[in-house]
Amino acid sequence: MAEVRFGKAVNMALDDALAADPTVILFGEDVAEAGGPFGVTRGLLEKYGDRRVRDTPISEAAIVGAAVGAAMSGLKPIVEIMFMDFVAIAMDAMVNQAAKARFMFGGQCSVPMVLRTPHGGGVNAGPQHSQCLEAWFAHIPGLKVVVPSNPSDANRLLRAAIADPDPIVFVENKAMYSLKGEFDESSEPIEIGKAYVARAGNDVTIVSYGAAVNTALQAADKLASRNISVEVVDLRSIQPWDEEAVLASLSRTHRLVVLHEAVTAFGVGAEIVARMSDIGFDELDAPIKRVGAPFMPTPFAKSLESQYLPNAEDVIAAVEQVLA
Amino acid sequence: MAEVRFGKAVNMALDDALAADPTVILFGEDVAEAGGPFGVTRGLLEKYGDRRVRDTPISEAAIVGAAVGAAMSGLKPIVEIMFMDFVAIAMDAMVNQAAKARFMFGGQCSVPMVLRTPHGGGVNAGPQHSQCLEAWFAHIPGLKVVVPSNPSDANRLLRAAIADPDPIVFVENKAMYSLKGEFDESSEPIEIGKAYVARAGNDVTIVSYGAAVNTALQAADKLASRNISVEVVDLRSIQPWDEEAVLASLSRTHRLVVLHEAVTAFGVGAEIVARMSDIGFDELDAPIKRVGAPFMPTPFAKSLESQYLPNAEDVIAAVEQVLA
Amino acid sequence: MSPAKSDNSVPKSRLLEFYEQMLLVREAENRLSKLFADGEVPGFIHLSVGQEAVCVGVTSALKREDTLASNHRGHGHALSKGVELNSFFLEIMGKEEGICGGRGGSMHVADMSVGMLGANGIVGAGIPLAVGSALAHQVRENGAIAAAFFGDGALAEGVLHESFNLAALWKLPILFVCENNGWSEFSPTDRQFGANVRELAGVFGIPSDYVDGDDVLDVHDAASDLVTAIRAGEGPRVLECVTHRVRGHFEGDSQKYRAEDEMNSLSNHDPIAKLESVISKRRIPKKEVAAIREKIDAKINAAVEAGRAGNAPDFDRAQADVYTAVRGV
Amino acid sequence: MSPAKSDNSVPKSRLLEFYEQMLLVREAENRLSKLFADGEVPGFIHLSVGQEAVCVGVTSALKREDTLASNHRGHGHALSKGVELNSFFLEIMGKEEGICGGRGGSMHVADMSVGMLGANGIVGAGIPLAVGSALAHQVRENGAIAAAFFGDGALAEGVLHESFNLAALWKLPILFVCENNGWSEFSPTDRQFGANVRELAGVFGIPSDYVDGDDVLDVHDAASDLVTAIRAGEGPRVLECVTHRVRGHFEGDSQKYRAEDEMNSLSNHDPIAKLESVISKRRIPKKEVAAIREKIDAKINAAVEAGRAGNAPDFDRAQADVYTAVRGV
Ligand SMILES: Cc1ncc(C[n+]2csc(CCOP(=O)(O)OP(=O)(O)O)c2C)c(N)n1
Ligand SMILES: Cc1ncc(C[n+]2csc(CCOP(=O)(O)OP(=O)(O)O)c2C)c(N)n1
Ligand SMILES: [Mg+2]
Ligand SMILES: [Mg+2]
Repeated sequence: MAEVRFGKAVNMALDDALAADPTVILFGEDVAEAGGPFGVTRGLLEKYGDRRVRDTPISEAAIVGAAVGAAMSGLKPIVEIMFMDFVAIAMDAMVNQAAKARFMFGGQCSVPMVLRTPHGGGVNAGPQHSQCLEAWFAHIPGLKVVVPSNPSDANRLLRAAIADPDPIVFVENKAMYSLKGEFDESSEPIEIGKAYVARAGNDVTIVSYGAAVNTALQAADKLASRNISVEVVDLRSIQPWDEEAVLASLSRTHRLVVLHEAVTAFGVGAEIVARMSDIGFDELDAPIKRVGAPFMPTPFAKSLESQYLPNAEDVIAAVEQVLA
Repeated sequence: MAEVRFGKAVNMALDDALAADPTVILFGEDVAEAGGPFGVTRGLLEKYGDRRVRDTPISEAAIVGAAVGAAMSGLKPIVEIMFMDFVAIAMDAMVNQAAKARFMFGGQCSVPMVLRTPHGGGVNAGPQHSQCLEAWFAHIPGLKVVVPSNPSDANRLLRAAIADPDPIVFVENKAMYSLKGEFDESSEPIEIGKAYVARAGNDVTIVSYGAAVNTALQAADKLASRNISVEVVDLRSIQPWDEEAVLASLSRTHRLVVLHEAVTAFGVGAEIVARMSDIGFDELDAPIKRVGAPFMPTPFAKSLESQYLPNAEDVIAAVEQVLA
Repeated sequence: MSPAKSDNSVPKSRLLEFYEQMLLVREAENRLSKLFADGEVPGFIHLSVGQEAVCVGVTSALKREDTLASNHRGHGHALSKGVELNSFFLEIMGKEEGICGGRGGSMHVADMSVGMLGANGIVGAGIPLAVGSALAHQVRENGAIAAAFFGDGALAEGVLHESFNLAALWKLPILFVCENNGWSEFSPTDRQFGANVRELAGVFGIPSDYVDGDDVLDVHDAASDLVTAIRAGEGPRVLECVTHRVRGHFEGDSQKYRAEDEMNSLSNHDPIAKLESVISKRRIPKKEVAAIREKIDAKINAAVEAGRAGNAPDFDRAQADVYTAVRGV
Repeated sequence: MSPAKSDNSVPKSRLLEFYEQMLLVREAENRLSKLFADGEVPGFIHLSVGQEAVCVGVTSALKREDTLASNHRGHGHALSKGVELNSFFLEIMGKEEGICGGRGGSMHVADMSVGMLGANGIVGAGIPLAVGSALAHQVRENGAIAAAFFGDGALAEGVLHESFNLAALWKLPILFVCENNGWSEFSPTDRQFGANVRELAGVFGIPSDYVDGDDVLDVHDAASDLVTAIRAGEGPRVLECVTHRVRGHFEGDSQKYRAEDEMNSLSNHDPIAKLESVISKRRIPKKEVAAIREKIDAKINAAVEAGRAGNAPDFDRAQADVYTAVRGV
């Protein structure tokens, strides 16, 4: 098993999909000649040609709209939005068109497209280049939202996303692109909607997704040295999300912390808590705690951003609270 | 005290603001000559002239962006987006510009603007003209989100919203425009962020906002005949929202139902439940139940839409569950 | 404007075909108007009465496998692209047997089997969908083209401009059809858009044509010429059709904002009357025309009956279509 | 292009003023480049080295009360509009004393006191902000105008087109300045945008001008003429400035995608060298020029020192600025 960087793992999934299926095409700003702003699409133009791998103008609304139309007409487009903050310009195509087409046309068509986009802070990119907006999409019936936490999952989930008949928002944490992880090239795609127990434990469950899973694992490590046994559940996909798996873990540990990098208020964690405090009511020995970003835009300055981003210490504090 | 229609109450608040403050301006699609698609802005062009009351082209991104720029340059713009579904085209201006300007410019400026927009179903307008997307805005630090439930509140909250220095999304339920309610013209603006106990009760609390408050009141009426005493809390504003008031009610009734017209999953109710099941953990005698729209786009057909929209029976069923 | 071919060169069968198609759209909408007034059609409906020459003239230049993305005023686009009449009425009346299961209604009529990618409730949103569809045709090299229908009001939406640019850069096989009826809801479009679609297209290097949108023969000829160029791989084309919205923006709109003169002059522009006069000049027997009228009437009566007989849609079946039924990964 | 006024007609003091301002931008950015490489500036920074004649030429035609909305490459816009140098460095270095409290950094430098409405991280987003600001000037009748600075890449964003239309319809007092440096990140813009900004403006009836953006005197003259018309109430104007991006898209970009020829030719376009040759032709004593250089050097050294001496921003104070401090309703 080789070590592969997160960005490369994404690249390999794209490469495989383009190789396997002539209806897969890829486009976005600077994804072709330049190989992508983070190098993720490097080499694909050379391999698959400029019919299938295209640079686009800076026209987010039109390119995502075009992806929807192409998906309704026999292709499987993968479109990149360079920073998740910029989806603000392309919401109509995803929400009013892609998400609803199958339903509102009576099941006549599917919209097999993937919108790839990086979210998250940690690179001092400031308030307009760091947002985690996945909660917007999770609220929209018809969309699926996938957020991998490591290179292997990125590859295997992206392959599943491309194969999926429905429109998918595939969120990559930009601070992870250069992080390495184990990857077995022969591994299968991962079923979308199934969570994964990233670390087994007995005393408390931490549910998370994306890069924050690694923060949860760090916290679990530190807590282990204090004899606190933490189970970490990686949701992998937040729409649909695997409530059975979370409930199963909660039913063992009876204590739950939900962690994500996005702003806590009205974030993805709220839904998980709302659901677990309902179906898991009798299992809960303590209130569920949420750990996420505070209610402010992502600040630029290093000192501010590092206070802003949820870290292992914040998670440990939450675990202490639910164990108190 | 006179009876006034919801739409007229909004009109009167706009009229007052235009009369009182020369920096208030109003623009949007068909708001001037035609008096607005729902007649809400009727007469304002005639009274305040075409400098201050303007029809715009169908350019949602630019007109909301222009409202932000105008608000940064000494005006108090009120901009209308004809259906809330169309904000999908104007998210950048609200989220990346208006919401962040004060913070990211170090507190140098405020962005005193109001975006008025109608949400909600009940008129068979179908999947792209019925959505309740307020959860998107509530998740964004820097925005405030106000949703009145009756004509008097619409007037008094809108006056507060226009006077407020920060960007506000003011959501009107389109099915309510022609509904009448009591209105005292001498009433004061309502402080944004404070909830209101619309009906006092002892057995269970229903928290809601917007038109759904009336559904809650209907349910409460019916339950009263069964000797179940329901307290209805009208949030009035969902960002900020009055968690003290909700907690206070919960501490009396120990049972909570959260109701809104929006899709339940990842909706506003999730945050309320998440927060209450944390800070109200010891007060809860039963899991909190949420009532909202199911996870599907708003369907067109009458029969489908009426099953889709949460109604008093759904609320009663939830109340029965929390009392069981 | 391309020089109009002499009406005499058009075969009689073609004239009657156009006539029948326009009449179908007209009478279907007249009936919808009535059903709406009677409460048998819920929601909002936007009629294209007076604009029938555009949809018929353009779609008659397209093939079945060509795709079309429409807007809120899409009944004519749907019917002339080949959506079956009964399932069309069933849809707009909100029935399970409707082409979209009653979930979309008038603003969302679609039929993938005839390349109708949907009416659209979001002004301008169909345009990039058509661009994407054209991209699919180009990549798949299937010889098909896409068409985007939009109104003059949509010209102010930025996505139109983005779409023109993208289509031109990628030389996509797409026909942009602007139905310029002078109105955008309750406002004359010249108070909303200061440019002209053909000049705008010109800036992107997209050739265009301009026709009297009341004349189905002119529309058809112009569309055919543009389609030929598009199919030959020459890239996108724009067709501006000047036309007239007879009814209100939506049913129920009393149109008080339109001058009496304008309202009175509308009948001079009636595309069906225009074609009738061509037909009568060609001495086509009145009874052939009458037969067509009867046929259409009968079809529409039948469709209305079918619509009435349809069932209320099933909620669970609707919800099951939010996502595609799961397949293994 | 307006006929360039003879350089001799420009007073010496003006020449030296332009020189000083351009040098300020250049040297500030050169220093930022170094600070970035040394890890003293975090995040992304986009330098406008080579483009200084545009910001200086245009802002020198504006008044302090005029407003300006900028883009991601906004250092020059900020400094030449009058943002104080120390607080500029403090901001980009992420300090509490920065003009924006260290919360925005390079991509969000703003200073309301000089009408600088902010650099902007969203391509195209500053354009409607400037339109709104112009609307405010028009409604308030304060005699001020707004300016929007954007790159050639931004031409593909729909909101630009919407903004042109709105500004033209409402005859707003706004100057649209397109800094055409031929590149949009790592792609030549001619592969991204098939039109031309002046033709596009023309479609909306917006008069425009075109200048060599390396020549500060030309830029200033053209901008002044347009500003005069705008202030006279004639509505919007567009100024296209052809210029050259010397550095990478952002610092750290090795520009491997640019041809060697192009890279080699960049020095021929240097706006500062151009103005120096005018200055030397006018026989302005070398030591006056040297004095300016020294002055700028000293200012920048001082600003860097100030930046280093600044404090890490206070988290609670930052969070307190998400909303305006509460007032009674
Ligand atoms: C994005 C968006 N904005 C506004 C509307 C409301 N609206 C529906 S139709 C229309 C006018 C469209 O005019 P035009 O494109 O000329 O089409 P016509 O109605 O004349 O056929 C407007 C403003 C909408 N549906 N979508
Ligand atoms: C909406 C949006 N899309 C994409 C980007 C990424 N991006 C930043 S600058 C840029 C290129 C801009 O080119 P241009 O406008 O010519 O300005 P220049 O960098 O040449 O000064 C792109 C694509 C962005 N910041 N915002
Ligand atoms: Mg029109
Ligand atoms: Mg450029």
